Amino acid sequence: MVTGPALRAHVREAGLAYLLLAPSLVFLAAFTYWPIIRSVWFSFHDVMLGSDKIFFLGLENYQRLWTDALFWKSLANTAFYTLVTIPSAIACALLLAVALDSKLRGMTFYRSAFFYPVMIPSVAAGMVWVFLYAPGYGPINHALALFGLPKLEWLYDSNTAMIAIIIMSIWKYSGYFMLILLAALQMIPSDLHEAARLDGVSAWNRLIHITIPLISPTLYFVIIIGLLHSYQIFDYVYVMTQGGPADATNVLTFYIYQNGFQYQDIGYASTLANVLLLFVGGLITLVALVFGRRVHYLGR
Amino acid sequence: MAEVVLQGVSKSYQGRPTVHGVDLAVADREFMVLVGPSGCGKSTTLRMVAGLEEITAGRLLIDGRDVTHAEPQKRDIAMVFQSYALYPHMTAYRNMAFGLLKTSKLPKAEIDRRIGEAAEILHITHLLERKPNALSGGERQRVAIGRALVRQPKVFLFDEPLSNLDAKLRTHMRGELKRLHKELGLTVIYVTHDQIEAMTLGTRVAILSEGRLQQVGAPMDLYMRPANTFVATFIGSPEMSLLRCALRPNGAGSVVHHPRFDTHIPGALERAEPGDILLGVRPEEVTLSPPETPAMARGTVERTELIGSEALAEIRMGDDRLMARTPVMQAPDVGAEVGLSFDMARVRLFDAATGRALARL
Amino acid sequence: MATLQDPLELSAPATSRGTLAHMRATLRRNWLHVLLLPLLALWASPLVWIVVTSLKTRVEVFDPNAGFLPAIAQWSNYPAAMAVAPFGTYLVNSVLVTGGILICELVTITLAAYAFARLSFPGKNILFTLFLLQIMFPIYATFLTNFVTVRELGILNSLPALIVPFVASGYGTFMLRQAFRQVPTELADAARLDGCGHLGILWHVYLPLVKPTLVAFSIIAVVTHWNDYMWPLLVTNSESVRTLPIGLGLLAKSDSGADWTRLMAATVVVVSPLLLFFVIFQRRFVDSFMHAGLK
Amino acid sequence: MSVNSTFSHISRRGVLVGGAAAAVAGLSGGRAFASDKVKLQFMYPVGVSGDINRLVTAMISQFNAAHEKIEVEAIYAGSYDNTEQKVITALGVGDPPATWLPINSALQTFLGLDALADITAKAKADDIYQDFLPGFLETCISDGKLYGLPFQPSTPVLYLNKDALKAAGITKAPVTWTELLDVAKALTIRENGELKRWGLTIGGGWHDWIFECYCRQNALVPWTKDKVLFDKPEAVDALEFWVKMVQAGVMPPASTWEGSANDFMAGRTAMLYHSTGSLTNLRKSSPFEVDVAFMPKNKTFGACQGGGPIMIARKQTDAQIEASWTFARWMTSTQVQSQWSRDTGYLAVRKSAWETPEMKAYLEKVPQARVALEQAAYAGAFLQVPGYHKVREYLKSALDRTLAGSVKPDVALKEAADNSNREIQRLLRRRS
Repeated sequence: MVTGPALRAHVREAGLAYLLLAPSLVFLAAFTYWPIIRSVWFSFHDVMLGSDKIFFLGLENYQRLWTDALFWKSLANTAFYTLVTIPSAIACALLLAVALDSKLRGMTFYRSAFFYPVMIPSVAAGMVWVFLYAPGYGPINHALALFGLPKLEWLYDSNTAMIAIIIMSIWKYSGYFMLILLAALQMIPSDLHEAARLDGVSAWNRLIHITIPLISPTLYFVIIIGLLHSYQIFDYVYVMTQGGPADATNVLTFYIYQNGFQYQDIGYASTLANVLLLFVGGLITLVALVFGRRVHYLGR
Repeated sequence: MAEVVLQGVSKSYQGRPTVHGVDLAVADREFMVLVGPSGCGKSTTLRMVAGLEEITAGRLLIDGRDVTHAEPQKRDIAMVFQSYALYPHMTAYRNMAFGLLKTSKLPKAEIDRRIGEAAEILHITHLLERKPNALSGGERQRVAIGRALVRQPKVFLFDEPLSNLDAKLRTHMRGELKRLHKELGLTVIYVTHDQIEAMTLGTRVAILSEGRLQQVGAPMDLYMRPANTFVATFIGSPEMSLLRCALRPNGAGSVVHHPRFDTHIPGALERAEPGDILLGVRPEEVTLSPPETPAMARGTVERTELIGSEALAEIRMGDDRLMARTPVMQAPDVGAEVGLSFDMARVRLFDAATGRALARL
Repeated sequence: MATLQDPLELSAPATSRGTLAHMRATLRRNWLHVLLLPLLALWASPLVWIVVTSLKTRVEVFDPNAGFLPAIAQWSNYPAAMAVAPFGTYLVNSVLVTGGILICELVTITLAAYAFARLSFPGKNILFTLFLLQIMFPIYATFLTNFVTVRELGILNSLPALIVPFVASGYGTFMLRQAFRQVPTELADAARLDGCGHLGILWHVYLPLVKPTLVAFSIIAVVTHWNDYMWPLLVTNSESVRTLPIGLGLLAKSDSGADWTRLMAATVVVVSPLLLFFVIFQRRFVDSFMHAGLK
Repeated sequence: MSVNSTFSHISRRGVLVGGAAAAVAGLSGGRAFASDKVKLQFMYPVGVSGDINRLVTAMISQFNAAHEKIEVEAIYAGSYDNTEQKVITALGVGDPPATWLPINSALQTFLGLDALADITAKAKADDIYQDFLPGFLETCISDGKLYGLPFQPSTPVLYLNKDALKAAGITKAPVTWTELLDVAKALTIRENGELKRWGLTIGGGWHDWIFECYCRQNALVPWTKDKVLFDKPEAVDALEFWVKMVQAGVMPPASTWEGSANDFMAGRTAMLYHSTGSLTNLRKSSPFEVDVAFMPKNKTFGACQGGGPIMIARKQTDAQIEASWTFARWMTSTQVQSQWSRDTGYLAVRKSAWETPEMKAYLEKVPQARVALEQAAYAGAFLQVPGYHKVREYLKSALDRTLAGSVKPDVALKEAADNSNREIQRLLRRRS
């Protein structure tokens, strides 16, 4: 079937591919796979940060997960954060992108203004939002009062603390998603929109039936990178709430950090990291299965 | 001298064959058109010639040199793509110069000269500093052709280059291409799905279907003497009507029997034994007459259609339908009964089972 | 906050001469502004607050009776913030580390993404999943092992230690592969006929065409590594190899409540190279997004 | 061996002579060439102000200039947590710094890692046991052995918005829990049912630390070195008092450490439990006069310490330990402590430091600073149990959930105690 020169060409192509992958793989092996392998190994042991004594535990660390209420809570918090933040941030970004995909005056200014939060260090951003959320004198509550809405305790209340962090995440990351979506919007041939407009299709229906299907590959892409960016929540939790109040904002990444670095319990932290890996991996697979097959590739 | 020879060139993807042993010789300065419906393997064949696809089996010779497995840039060819494939980030000039810079060590002055010359021929001198997105479709087309021209390759390959243009521009560009071919003496292999384009452009046309070469020949040859029913119906618009008939030998000739008529064909046929055949009649080979005059057969006019100075009439004859071409003034009324006569010297006979043409000896 | 609303005047059509119809037309033309400006105020307010606070006295920050703006702009907060650490050295290091990471990443992800997007080879899917693992595994779970590795490499407490763990990027590879796949294959074919090998195609065709993605990735990579705190803190000891966020941490990680005025001044200092860069090049960034020209 | 007591006076010559003597004494076997400097690393956190970085750097250069055989490298390591993590990570690869400055609660953690040099003998040969304030020194003692020199202790104190007190007609800070509740009620302001100002806020994030103070005010030290006693009635009673304050609507059920300091400065709360380390910041940033008081007592006054000692690594050469000791000793000397305390707001660890003329002048000017010192007489170490980080999390979670009203105090504390003790047992088992 594949013989002679054709086979040689295949081999050459594969060889080139491995050559191109080699630089990445070397560094991934050293700084990602090796830690992951060690993490799997650690998860079967009692390993303590700072100590060279290691004891075999078998599956005990994994059994601990079952009875560790805080683990389940942090898993639920992580899921809640991810499932709320990503759709909201993307919806927000999409609306912004659609609004900014025009030749209106001052568009570049708007773009910068919506994009800049991406560049603020998480630490500083977290601190600022602690102030913005302050129940008494914080501007957010002032604004709520202005519209006659009830004031909230935000970060001080276990019911609203996570919401507060989610709102801040949307502020911080919509701009980034917006820029990517904007690039995709610019590639939609304008005649499609014009045709639909002539047919009397409303703006909303144009968005739903034309824009979104056409940029679906990019949307899909943004969902994936949104999933990956949801790791950033660690920074906010670390700065703003340290997981509190009453563990309402304790998410898996933070819990891993706590176990590994504060409690020195490397074995358990590794176990948690492995679980998180499976969790995110599963989520990405899910997204890939649900959306990946349905996306329309422009002109193909 | 530039001659391209395909010897049993085949292609399979993951074991599934898509092109079956194409044998084709393209002579120097010939304008060879590969035509066929979409998915027939014509583009794949062209891409194999270009070196963009591996040739799974067979040989490819350009100027007698075996280039079956040569890298594309070593084949001394240039190609114009359907979407033009102009580099969006380069000016028209850069687009044209890029290949020269990569493959040749030509001095800058020579490159300039070649591009200037090509631009003049193509009337794009004023566009050279523009980027593709500032060019219209026709202009992009010219730049794409210019990019091929400046390479001065042995063979030009065109992959449906006109299909993205509007009808008027397409006709114009067709003329341009013809002019270029003649003036510059190019050797061209040209892929299209449009038979009119094929007929007007090609010095010879190769028709492909389902990965097999059906027939190669000069356009009129194909038109007049299609090798099989596929070619017969593919070439010509409106297409040739095929009437199912029975063939009976009769003396020096044969009798073609149709439920509505019998007719005699003079001279010997490739096949003498009786059996089912298809009678191929082109619209212009049918003469319509008023019902009262004598005719070969009779039918009912189903539909008429004006096309400029002529009219087409669709006529029902029992279960068969056939198209006839008539002067506008003589176009029959719909529903009318008409008499039909065929130009029996020109009609073709096909084996009903294999679709192959029965040669008249 | 109210002062933020001022830009609304831009779109306010209200002149007494204007007829109702005229006003309506203006409104129709500018309704997007009407929609966007409040949103803009919302988005920009944290930045405004950062800048304003950086110019206040400590007392003014929380005094409910003090105005929104400082009575007298306290520019001295800036030198005072800069005095807590050698910010000059930190700045140079931040530029070196971030630049180093970015360059390395761009090289590795370009090569890898091309292989994933355009070459066929055995094990492609498995390898691609392996690349994604990097992003899915929490970074804090790698610190301990990587600390040991970096130490064994003998580069603890040096700039390379801040760079090496981030040389490969699954994230960037994923992003770029996606972009490469959107480049029409005919362009690559054309380049092959023009005499390009794989690397030539990559360099002359693919890279120029995915510039928007490269820019988007670069932004996020630069911001991420520019603001990295924990890893640099862990593997560096000397002032001479430390980066800006560690200086920021000096002001932020107070057990006694943040040192607001100086923290915000330092934040402005740390962020402004990025913001400045963005503002200056934003037209080009956005242009590169708009004229991607993949049609 | 003896260390010259002229160390405590920073006369340049004295220090030079002393330093040389120490270095020579420390270097056995005639390797005392001038170029043979003992190199030490000192990892420290920055707790109260970014300026600490500059201050420490200046102190270190001063020390290095005065000790030609020793070269200390000061390494800023982030917060207390970051510092501890950095040190422990380095310990894990067998390469710890010579000295570091953790929070005192980490004592058992480091002992568990067998990381600390026992400096009892050196201290006994010196004036440490005489001149250090015993409450502070106690935080570095385990099983009668000394493992560090207190350097920058702090305790929680009660901060008061003097203007608010005056406006409410209150002249004197509350002294007992009952008074505290009354004053808090008087200071709370609500308009149309909407809260304008809390009477009292307990700084979140470290409220477990303040809770231990409450336990101590109920005459309970809620831990021993191998177990916690959160479920004792005294502790439950303390938490019930907190719940009472929350239910009375005078105290928010939750806050954060940063946020509560902001709240105080912004007038959102009239009283605040926060660290003495925050004094300078609160005093300088508040648009009103700030007063400082003892934490009110119940059965007794009680407090416990935050802040940290300088610890010395065990796994190093005798010369290095000796040099480390010289360094720690210098950092806790009278003059240095007097200066450090005035610069940062931390409490000076030596009695003699409080008697220096500079300090006396300072106390004249900032009388609030004395309160913490006086309260320190009632202070003990904070939660020195193995795995204290996790224990703190259990306790904080219990406190949060109780104040949020989702669980009863005794149930929450019992659960926290059980979880904590299980964790401690796990670590102890591991150790043996």
